[in-house]
Amino acid sequence: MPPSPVNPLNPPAVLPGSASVRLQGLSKSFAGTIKALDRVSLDIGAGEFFALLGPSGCGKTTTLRLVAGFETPDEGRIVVGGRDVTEMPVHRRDMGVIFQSYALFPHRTVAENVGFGLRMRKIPRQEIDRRVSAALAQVALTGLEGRRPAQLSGGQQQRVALARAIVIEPPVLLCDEPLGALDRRLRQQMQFELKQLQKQLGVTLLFVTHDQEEALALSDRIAVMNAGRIEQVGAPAEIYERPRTRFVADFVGEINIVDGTWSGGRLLAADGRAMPAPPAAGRDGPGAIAIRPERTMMTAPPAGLLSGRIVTTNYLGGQTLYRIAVDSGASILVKDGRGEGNSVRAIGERVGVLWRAEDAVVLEA
Amino acid sequence: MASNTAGRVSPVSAQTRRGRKATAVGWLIWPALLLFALFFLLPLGVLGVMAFLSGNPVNAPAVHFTLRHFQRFFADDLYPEALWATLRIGFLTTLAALLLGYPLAHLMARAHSRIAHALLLMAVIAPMLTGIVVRTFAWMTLLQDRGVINTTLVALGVTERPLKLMYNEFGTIVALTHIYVPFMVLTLAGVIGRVDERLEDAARSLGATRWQAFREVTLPLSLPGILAGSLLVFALSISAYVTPVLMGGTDVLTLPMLIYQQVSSSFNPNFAGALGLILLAVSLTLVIAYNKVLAGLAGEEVS
Amino acid sequence: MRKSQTTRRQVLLAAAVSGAAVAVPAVLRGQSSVLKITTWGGKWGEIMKGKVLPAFEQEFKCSVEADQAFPYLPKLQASPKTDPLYDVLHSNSNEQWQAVELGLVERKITAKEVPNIADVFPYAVSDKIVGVSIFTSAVGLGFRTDKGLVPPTSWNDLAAPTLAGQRGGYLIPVNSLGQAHLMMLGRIHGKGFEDLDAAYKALEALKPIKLFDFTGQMEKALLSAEVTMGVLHDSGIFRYDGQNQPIEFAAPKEGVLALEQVLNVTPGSKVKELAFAYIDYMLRPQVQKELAEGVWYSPSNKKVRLEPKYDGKLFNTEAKVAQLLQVPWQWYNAKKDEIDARVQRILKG
Amino acid sequence: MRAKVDLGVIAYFGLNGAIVFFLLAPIAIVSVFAVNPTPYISFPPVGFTLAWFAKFFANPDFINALWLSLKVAAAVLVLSMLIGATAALALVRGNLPGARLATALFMSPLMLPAILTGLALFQIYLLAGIGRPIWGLVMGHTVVAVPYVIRTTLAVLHNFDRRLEEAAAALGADPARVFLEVTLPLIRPGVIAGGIFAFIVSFDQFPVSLFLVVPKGETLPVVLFNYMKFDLDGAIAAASMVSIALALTVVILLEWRIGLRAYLKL
Repeated sequence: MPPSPVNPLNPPAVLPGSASVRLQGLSKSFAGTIKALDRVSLDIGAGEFFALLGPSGCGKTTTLRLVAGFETPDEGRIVVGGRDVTEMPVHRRDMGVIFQSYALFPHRTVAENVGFGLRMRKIPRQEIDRRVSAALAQVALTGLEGRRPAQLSGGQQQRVALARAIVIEPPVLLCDEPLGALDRRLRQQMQFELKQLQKQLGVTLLFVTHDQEEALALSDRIAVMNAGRIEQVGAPAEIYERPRTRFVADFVGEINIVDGTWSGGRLLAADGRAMPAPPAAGRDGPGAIAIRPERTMMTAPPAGLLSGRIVTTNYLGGQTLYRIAVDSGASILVKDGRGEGNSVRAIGERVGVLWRAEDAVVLEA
Repeated sequence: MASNTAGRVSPVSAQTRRGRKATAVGWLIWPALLLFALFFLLPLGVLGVMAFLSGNPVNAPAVHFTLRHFQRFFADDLYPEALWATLRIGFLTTLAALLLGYPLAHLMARAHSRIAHALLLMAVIAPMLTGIVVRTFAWMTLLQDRGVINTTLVALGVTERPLKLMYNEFGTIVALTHIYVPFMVLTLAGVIGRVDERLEDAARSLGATRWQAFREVTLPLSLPGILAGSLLVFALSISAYVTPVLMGGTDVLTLPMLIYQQVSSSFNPNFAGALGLILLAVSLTLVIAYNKVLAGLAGEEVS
Repeated sequence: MRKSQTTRRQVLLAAAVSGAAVAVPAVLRGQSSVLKITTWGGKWGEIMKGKVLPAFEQEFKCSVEADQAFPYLPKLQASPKTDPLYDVLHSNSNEQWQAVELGLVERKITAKEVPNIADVFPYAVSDKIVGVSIFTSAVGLGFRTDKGLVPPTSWNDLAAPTLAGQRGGYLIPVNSLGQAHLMMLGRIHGKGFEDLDAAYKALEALKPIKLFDFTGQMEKALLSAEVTMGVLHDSGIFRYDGQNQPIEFAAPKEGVLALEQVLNVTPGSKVKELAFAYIDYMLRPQVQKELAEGVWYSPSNKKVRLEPKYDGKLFNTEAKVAQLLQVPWQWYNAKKDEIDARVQRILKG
Repeated sequence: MRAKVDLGVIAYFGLNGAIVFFLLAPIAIVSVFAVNPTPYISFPPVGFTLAWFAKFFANPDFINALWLSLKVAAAVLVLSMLIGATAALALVRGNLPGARLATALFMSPLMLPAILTGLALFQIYLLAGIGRPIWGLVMGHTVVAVPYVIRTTLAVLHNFDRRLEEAAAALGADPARVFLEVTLPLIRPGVIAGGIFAFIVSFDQFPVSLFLVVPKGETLPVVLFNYMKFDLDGAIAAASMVSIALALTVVILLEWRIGLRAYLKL
């Protein structure tokens, strides 16, 4: 990428470098046995904030490393901004990468770390100084130019890593759990800053995380991965509200899953009673629906569809999360108290549980 | 997962390690291989050939193949006993160097002041610079019958006759230990320095005494250093010549001493070569076995 | 950043400098003929390098390459006979015998090649000797005069029980004084130099004994009173003449052993003429006197006239040299392996 | 502020003090020997003299040998750092079949009595007809010095965070730049530490040199050893003190410029 005279503080509406990322049928095995990635395809739009979400070992980091060029796929292509980069060596890909542990060069100062990529691009010394100062100002680290990474706090290191990645004005920014090491407060602040910076720069951002809250809060779209495959791709609300598979439902947020048998478009529980669910014509055999705790309601015992005893209560501030052991032996979560002012129920109290059919999501078998 | 942030060894290296396909970096092995082929394996080969010949083919015309040097080794108890003494002295020296070297390495690794560290470093390195021969003489000065220690003890009336501090295995091991402790310390300090101090704090917070915390946390984590350091000291002490010959008196006879005698005054490089090969084979076997056992204990691969 | 560049430059500079240093000496080889010899260090080496060798180089228009780093014979042994590492080997008698047996040096040198041989005492070219002995010392007993010892008169005095742990000897496998002393024990306690059983028994009786691998160390051990009596050659005591050291040399009544300094030529030498000329030069009375008075060695040339101080002590008359005992090295060397093993077993434990 | 005496701490520092004493006592003895007028080891000292130092510096054999030793050790330092560091890199990064075997091979010169290494090299040089060039001596030293560099570099490489290299590559550094800008500076403390070992091993090398030195081209330990056979006097101790001072200067310079601490604390 040729050096562009863009001032990161005042970016134009559309950055010339912002690029789409297309993954086509990527597969990767290590040592011939473990299939880390199994025919993964994704389309990430230019300027999109995209999260790869999944548990450890699901292949999300491998995907990121393939895009960055640290690994070569066994099969499939990687196209960035319309150019096939599958065979391109790392150092020519122009990707900004932020590592989980930041990977700051311990033997270099903050300024040297940030200026490293510019130096590799043979940019004149003065230009480097100017852009490094600008980038450090952008991440609020002005004044720390001469420090070594070991002399910085975790949050500061994170910002240096960020500045180092964006100063080269990459079309795509890759982040591997960049906020994983920070404490909760700092993390929320950095989430906010990262999101703001991404919008400001208009850069395409591919983001790996195992933290579903973080993914939901930041991303334009999320791909949930499991065992080397993509389970579902969608906007955060879609992923949360309409999980397609049991895995996605389970992984993203707290949810109640009710197993049963489909029969004539209705889901029948073990005792034969029909559970409230959207009509699912054409389904037969074992199946399941999922209902978010905040979509369930408590009633007096006989009125509910299921009944049981409250086992634990978690006061969340404004809301209370109840765990109810229902008589069939399962347990169900109910989030209650949306501004209705009813007092917190006591442990041991018998209650009934209800939900509306349209709030239940039918899971794929 | 979130706790993995300080991970120093990237998962990548672990993965690529398994696939046995040499990378471009592998070519960098060649300078070393060339050096060792020409200046170690070739000479070793010469020794190997000599060990099976009746004389030096360079100037003795009628040399022939023979096993007599090896037969000679086993025919007289003196030689196996010398081998055993060599290994015993090597083992005791290693043990002593470890016992003395560990505390010092620990102090060095944990010293926060730059000055203290530099001073300790100098104290450790200075003995290595004295020169092996002069250092051994210094020990003779200390330990001999009319040496510093015995003169002082006799003058103080602690003992009437000088203690037998040298001309035996004890004196040999003391002097060898002194010579090789620095190697142990410098190897260990690097490893101990890399053990996170907070781990000991964690152990102490769980009710461990300072000593227990050390024993349960730092000691096991520094096992790779102990392994590396003791291998180094063992290797060096079993091939030592000057110190045993000067300190050991009539009591000590080691293989390197015999080898030196064979070369320099019996003019039998063939038998010397055989003795060298036997020593190398035995020590390599021991070292590999030790490596396996301790690597198993440490639960990791140590090279 | 800047710092790392500087150090890299320094490393490269160091590499260049050391590379140049490595290359230089090989270039500076002279054109004239080179005589390669071995010689002793210490005071002897000082006189050799300071006076004797420069004069020789000047007179014979050559350069002398003198190796002072032990051990000589193994080095000679490793070099091809047709292109030996040395032209003249200087060593003690036992090594010369080994060298002859290995075919590394000539058996005999005569007055035909080295005219000055006509003037040497018979012992210097006797059949106990190969090559020619240019000097000898007498091996006897050195002792301290300040420890209330009765001056020893016999080799047996070394075995006195009061000397336990304070007597000194040599590492027999590596030191020819030790070897000669062992043979002496056989002669005193048994049928002769070759009576090993008697020698072993007598050696056993000397335990505990402190052993050294070189005479220099025995001298220092005597000086520091680490030993109070030990086997030593006379020059090892005499060289401290005038320094007021409480040490003395005793020639035992059974006889003193000859410690010959032997010169010999290698058969493959390319400059044999020069090699013989060097030996002849070393036998010249002036050279002999210079070295004899420098290190208290007894010259083998009968014509040497020493200062009175040396005259009284060194073995430089027919009558005196008659007392020197020469041991059968050829016989000893044949049995060396067996003796070494046995001796080491006796002294150990 | 509690004035409680911690016995453990006292024992810890006491023990370490004793160990340092053990390490330094012989050096103290050597320094006493170097200024004690008696021409042999004696205790207690009877006076003070600088005559032995004068004797050392007045003797061209000593001075030449000292220079030669320094030059050889410097060459060995550079060579063994180059060869050792590349070998260690190849062993860890090269994915070589038989890397373990090679590692064992690279350690074995330490286990063979060095006099045999010297003798065999001497034999080969003579057979090859190259005589005893000074580079032959340097190579002989290098073979016994390289194991130290390999060992210390391996230790650093095993703890190396490879993401640093990936980060550099992602920032546009080609493999050569990655090596020069990141890998090399980060393994440098290990290489330097090994280099210091190599320097010392060469500077103090006796048995390998024994056969490889030539007349008028002898290294200091060989000269001292042969000197000692005839004159075991204070000049030996003076030589030793001078070498300590010189070598310690080298070590301190390296520590100051590069920081051995970095290796030990890595």
